[in-house]
Amino acid sequence: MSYVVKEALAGFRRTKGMGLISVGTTAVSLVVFGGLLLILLSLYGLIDQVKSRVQIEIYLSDAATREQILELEKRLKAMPEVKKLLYVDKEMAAAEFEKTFGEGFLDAISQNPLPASLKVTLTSGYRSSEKIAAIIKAVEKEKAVEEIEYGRKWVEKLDRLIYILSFVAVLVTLVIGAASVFVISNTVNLTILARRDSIEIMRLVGATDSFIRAPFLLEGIIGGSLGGSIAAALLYFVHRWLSLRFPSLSLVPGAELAAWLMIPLGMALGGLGSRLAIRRILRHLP
Amino acid sequence: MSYVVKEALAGFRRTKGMGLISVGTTAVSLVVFGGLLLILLSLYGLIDQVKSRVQIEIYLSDAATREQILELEKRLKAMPEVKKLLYVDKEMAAAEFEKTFGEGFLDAISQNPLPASLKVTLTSGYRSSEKIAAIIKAVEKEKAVEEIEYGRKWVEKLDRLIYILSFVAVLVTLVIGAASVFVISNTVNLTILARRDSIEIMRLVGATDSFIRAPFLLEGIIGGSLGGSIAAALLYFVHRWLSLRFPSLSLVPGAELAAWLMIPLGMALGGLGSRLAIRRILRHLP
Amino acid sequence: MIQMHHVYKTVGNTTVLEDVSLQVEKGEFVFLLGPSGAGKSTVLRLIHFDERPTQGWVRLEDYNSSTIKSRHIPLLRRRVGMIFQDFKLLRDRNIFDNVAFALEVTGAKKALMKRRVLQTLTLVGLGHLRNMMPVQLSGGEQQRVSIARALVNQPFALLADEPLGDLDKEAASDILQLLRDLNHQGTTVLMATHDTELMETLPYRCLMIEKGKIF
Amino acid sequence: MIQMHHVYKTVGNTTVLEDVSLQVEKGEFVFLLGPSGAGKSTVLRLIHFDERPTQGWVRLEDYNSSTIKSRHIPLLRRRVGMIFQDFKLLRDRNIFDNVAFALEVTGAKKALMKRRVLQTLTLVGLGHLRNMMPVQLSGGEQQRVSIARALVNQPFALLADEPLGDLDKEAASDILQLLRDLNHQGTTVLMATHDTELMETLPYRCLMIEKGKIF
Ligand SMILES: Nc1ncnc2c1ncn2[C@@H]1O[C@H](COP(=O)(O)OP(=O)(O)OP(=O)(O)O)[C@@H](O)[C@H]1O
Ligand SMILES: Nc1ncnc2c1ncn2[C@@H]1O[C@H](COP(=O)(O)OP(=O)(O)OP(=O)(O)O)[C@@H](O)[C@H]1O
Ligand SMILES: [Mg+2]
Ligand SMILES: [Mg+2]
Repeated sequence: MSYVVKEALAGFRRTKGMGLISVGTTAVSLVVFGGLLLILLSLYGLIDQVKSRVQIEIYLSDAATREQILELEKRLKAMPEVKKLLYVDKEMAAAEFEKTFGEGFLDAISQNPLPASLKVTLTSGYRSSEKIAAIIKAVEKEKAVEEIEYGRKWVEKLDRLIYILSFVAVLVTLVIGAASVFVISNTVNLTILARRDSIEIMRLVGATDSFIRAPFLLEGIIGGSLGGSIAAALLYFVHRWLSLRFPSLSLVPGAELAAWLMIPLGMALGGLGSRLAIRRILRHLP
Repeated sequence: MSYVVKEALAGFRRTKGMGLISVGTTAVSLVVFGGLLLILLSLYGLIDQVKSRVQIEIYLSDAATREQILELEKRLKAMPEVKKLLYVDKEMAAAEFEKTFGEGFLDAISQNPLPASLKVTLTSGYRSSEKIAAIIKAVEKEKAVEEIEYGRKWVEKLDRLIYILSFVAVLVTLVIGAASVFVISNTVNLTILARRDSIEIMRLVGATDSFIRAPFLLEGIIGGSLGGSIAAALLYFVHRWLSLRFPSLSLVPGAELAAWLMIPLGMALGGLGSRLAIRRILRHLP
Repeated sequence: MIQMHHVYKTVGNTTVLEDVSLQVEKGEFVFLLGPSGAGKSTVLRLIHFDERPTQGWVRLEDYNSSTIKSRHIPLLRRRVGMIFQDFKLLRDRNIFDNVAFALEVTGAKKALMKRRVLQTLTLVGLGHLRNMMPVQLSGGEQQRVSIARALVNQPFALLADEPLGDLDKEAASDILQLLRDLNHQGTTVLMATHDTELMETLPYRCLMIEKGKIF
Repeated sequence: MIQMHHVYKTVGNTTVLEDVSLQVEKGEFVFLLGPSGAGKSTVLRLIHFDERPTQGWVRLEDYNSSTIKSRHIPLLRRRVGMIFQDFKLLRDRNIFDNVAFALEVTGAKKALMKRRVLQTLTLVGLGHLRNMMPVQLSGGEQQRVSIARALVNQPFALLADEPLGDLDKEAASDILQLLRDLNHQGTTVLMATHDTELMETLPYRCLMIEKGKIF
């Protein structure tokens, strides 16, 4: 075992800079991949924040009784989709109207034409137009309900945007993820290929495949976790600095923790890359 | 010369797969970088489209004469910032109000309280909040003007978003660009390092540095342009397919042409990477 | 016991060995003689299982080329020392580590390993160069490192491919004496060489090979 | 004309050469004799400008180690053939291309190049192996490729480092005859070897080197 560790560490020294290149490439690839992940997380945070403003307004019939309204409120509150419920009576509606359109408007009319309403704020995760439609369907037949309104077009547009963004995000994540795996494993591959002669000689002197493989594997894992650590530290601190500089970006609390994912990722990629590279070489030896 | 070409092509065969790895890495890096460029272009297109809906509404005083209004229109039309001007008279305003708030509202009032207005659509490129402020300043003293409204908060928010996006875009472009350069030049470096022995022998047999360098340089350029071409083709067709699938993404006409930039880029990076790598090796030989 | 049974070896269109049969008994010292390009190295590589015969089979103790499993080859190589014509030193580690590697693969204890490596290096006259890298050594010194690595395991058989080629007269006779001593202690030695004088002065059996055929 | 003037060569703490002075006249054939590790290869490498002396200077025709510019070294090497002890073949190209490379660097015409390479390969007895890769050749064959490459340029001086080490008697005497013929035609030859017998049978001057000192 001590042999494996000794050899793995010596590997970095022996390849003169190749180990450094490998670590650097891993770090750079993971910075790109991890940075993308963080940007995507922020993007989702942004969308979620925008969506939290989605409200359903249920206008109540003037003829609705107090019991009917209470019954409606009870039903709504029982739904998991409903986060908050605000009752706006006729007077408050009039006051709001006047605030928007200037005073004197309603004075000219004998009777307040504005209905009372229930403003429903939705739980995050239930803000798609389908969920909204479901809620509406559930309550629209209630006696108390006169009319239901929500920014239908707006919500649908947002839904579509999220759909496109998700699609692009998945695509980009896949592409960048694949690119990182490709680049890291190739670099590791090249550094091991450069030692093909040594591997061949080891075999000729009686080393088993697993004996040859072990130090390379450990070297790959060490190099990968080193690269991953550099990437993680960089991402963490850049993210922190950016969130301080642009508070509007730090929408997902703890998003920067995702940065630390790069360490096990680098480790896995370094180890796996080494494993594949060494296996390919060993398979082609006599 | 024919020697250089022959050697450069033989290089790919001799390194058994290393050339392929190099081309692959170049292609992958440039797909990531080029893909990012295209996404950024689309994003700007999206923002521009959203901003095109920015309007200034100039409410006209009920006391304004026809001449004053025409004068105001003339002044506005003379401004380069103004793209379109729409006159909404009191009746149209009332009709619009009724469409939004239901009929019967205004019937109750003896006199139409809604003012006539001019809706100003802005030329693209003049949609920042400063430009809008300038326009407002220029006309707010006009007799005909009662009040001017625009989505101040909204436009400012959009401005801020664009600022952040530009910052992130420049940052990401720099990071990914640097990463691509790093990864490509390192891979080229590794494939050339693997032939260090050959280079040393060439020197010992009387080859000048430039004689040794030429085929490697050409090999790097060929490999780079091959990788660049793969990246360009991939980006071009994926972009085309995406624009057909999601028409809302194809906002900047001809954006896909940026894909072809990857070919000279790959060429330059491959050549430069080779040059640096070979120079480093030659410098360390006796 | 080493045995080759009607072995043919062809690579592409070239016939390297043609119907080679030979047998070396346990404890024997045998010369494999032949001009350049005769096929001596190929014979040794076949016995070391670095290559497999195209036809026929090779046997080394209980290991037979037609039945051996890949994972048993390392075990075989640990018990047979091979002195390579081109030395095959690991150039990324020093002389000590090069020789130690042959013991390391067997899982030897560290203390034992150190003692045995130094002992063997001294035996071939290179004790003072143990911390050098292979590129820093002269041709003859590299050859002796390769010899030391082959011996350090105390193999039951020794395959020596031109082991004295880069050595001066004196060093060569020292190494030859070393191999003869080992042979006296029971090690089988098969030594490929083109030095016909050597065989004339020594009382050992001689296998002649030319153009891939044994005479 | 080859000259070394009070040359010292130290690497790290090791003194490889100590106050070595020697002179080889134009058209001479000189043996450089010494045991393994004496410093023969180092002397040849210094004359080939592969290394620079720590003290003193080396002169080869008009090229002096203390004044030469780096960019003139390739020109020098094209006019001096070196047969390396470890062959130094380009293993990523075949035998023909290996030998041709020494002509290619001089910008020779393709037709001339082809003729001369085949001629030289035939001279060393390897014409039939021209399309092989170096790894496919036996030790002696590789050595002869290295010899062919050194000769193909028609150099005015030949530095031969143990050029007969991997060759059988017959091939060795053929190559030696070849070198003597070239010497008769005016080529200066400096040949490092540990084969003391060779020098005894030939009427050439002999430089003895041991432990880095000339005697
Ligand atoms: N892989 C191969 N492909 C083609 N030819 C080969 C291969 N291996 C060996 N040969 C040929 O087989 C012949 C015998 O090679 P071998 O190395 O066994 O000779 P040798 O007797 O050891 O010669 P030397 O004394 O020069 O080392 C040579 O002519 C060589 O070119
Ligand atoms: N770069 C170096 N660093 C340390 N020691 C060196 C270096 N180069 C040569 N030596 C030492 O100098 C001595 C002479 O080496 P050289 O290769 O010149 O010997 P040689 O006469 O050619 O021997 P051989 O006949 O074995 O080839 C050797 O002991 C070698 O270890
Ligand atoms: Mg041989
Ligand atoms: Mg030497």
